[in-house]
Amino acid sequence: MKALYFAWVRERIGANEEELAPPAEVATVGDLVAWLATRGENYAHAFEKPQVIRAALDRVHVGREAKIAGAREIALFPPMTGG
Amino acid sequence: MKALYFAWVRERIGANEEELAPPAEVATVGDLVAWLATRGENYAHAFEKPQVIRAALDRVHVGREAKIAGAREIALFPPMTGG
Amino acid sequence: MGAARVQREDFDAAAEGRALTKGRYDIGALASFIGLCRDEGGRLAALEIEHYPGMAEAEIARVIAAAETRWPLLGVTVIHRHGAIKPGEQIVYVGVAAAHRGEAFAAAEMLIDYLKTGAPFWKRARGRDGTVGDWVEAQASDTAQAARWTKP
Amino acid sequence: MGAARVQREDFDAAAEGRALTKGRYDIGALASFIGLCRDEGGRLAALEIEHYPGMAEAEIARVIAAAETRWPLLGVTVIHRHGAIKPGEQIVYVGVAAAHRGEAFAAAEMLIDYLKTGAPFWKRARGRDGTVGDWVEAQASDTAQAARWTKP
Repeated sequence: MKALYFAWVRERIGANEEELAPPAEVATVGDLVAWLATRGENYAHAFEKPQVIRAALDRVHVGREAKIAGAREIALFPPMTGG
Repeated sequence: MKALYFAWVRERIGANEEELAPPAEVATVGDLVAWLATRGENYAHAFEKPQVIRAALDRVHVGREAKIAGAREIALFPPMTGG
Repeated sequence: MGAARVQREDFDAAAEGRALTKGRYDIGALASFIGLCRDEGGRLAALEIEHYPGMAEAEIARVIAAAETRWPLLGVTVIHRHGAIKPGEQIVYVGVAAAHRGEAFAAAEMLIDYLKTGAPFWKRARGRDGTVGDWVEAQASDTAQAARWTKP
Repeated sequence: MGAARVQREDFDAAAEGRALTKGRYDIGALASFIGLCRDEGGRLAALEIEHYPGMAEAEIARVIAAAETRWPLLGVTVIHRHGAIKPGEQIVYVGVAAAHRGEAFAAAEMLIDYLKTGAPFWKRARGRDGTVGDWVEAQASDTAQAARWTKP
């Protein structure tokens, strides 16, 4: 699945996007964030406060309990500040 | 004092404005409306429902208890429908 | 500070909005309202709007001042036309500039609610069939809307 | 029915408003909102606005559809810019046309409240002193405003 990062999540990770192949036990958005946080200092920094991270699956806002199976694109980002 | 009439009050009376010299016992806006209603069929028609008539003294909205003494201009009109 | 205008001619809402914000760097929000003449399903040929010259401007200026006291506004323009207005034409403009959107919207709504019920204007419909209709009656809903702002 | 646009270029709010009402005789109210970039007392050189291409447009279109379900609207246009925006420049436009003012104002406020909290945009300040500031933090007050509309 393709992962997209925005704003300070993107900056801390140091990448706009990447292909992810999480292990089978990573079932939900919350699982994925926890798994990503183990992948290095930059990820640990990006996801040090997982409760503030927002997510979209295939461009639709979802909660941390959402199942990621079947999604082609997941985006992780801070709370939005448009308008 | 100068009286101004607007909208259907103006039409029913058949005049935009006129000079009034009410008797001394006409003290309030309510008194003036009641007095005007006695001045002919056209006035009686204009003021047949005195409770809907709105008034301004010297271009400031007032209630029916307002004293008219000292006012140079009184306007009588239906509820406003601007905007 | 705000501008109150009563006029027969049409107005350029875009130019009014630009005038409120031009050269300013402290304005974060411009809320605008344009009231337009509807044709009432094709029955209406024109609205005729009568006003009380002098008092109309003064009353609008008074309620602008009340809005400026109530909210921290950075610019207000209100324009109300009178005379014959055809369907599709503009009747009224309210523009409010502020640092933040909350006060801009609140003041714009308060101003238009007030124009409906407290400013000395009266509307009458002229029908397409040539008839001069009755004077528009005040709507209880408009009076209730204006009452939200208590005494403006 | 409504139009959702996300673009780097500036927009012409006047032309957008005219496009919403042109040739229509059933519109009685056009409520508009323009969000502008403030200079924060001279400290700000520009806002940098990042967005999620594709999702930003889709989310705005979704909330326009929600507004159209909730109120009887006759036209909606929402434009949100991205990229670098200087003080005094326009960031966002919301225009809502309806028969009556109540629904035009309510929908315009709902749309801008939602853009602040639910559309995938992120702002960062670039200072006049050359520093790149922190990302703007979400305001609890904005989240509370958006919650007024429950799930849009």
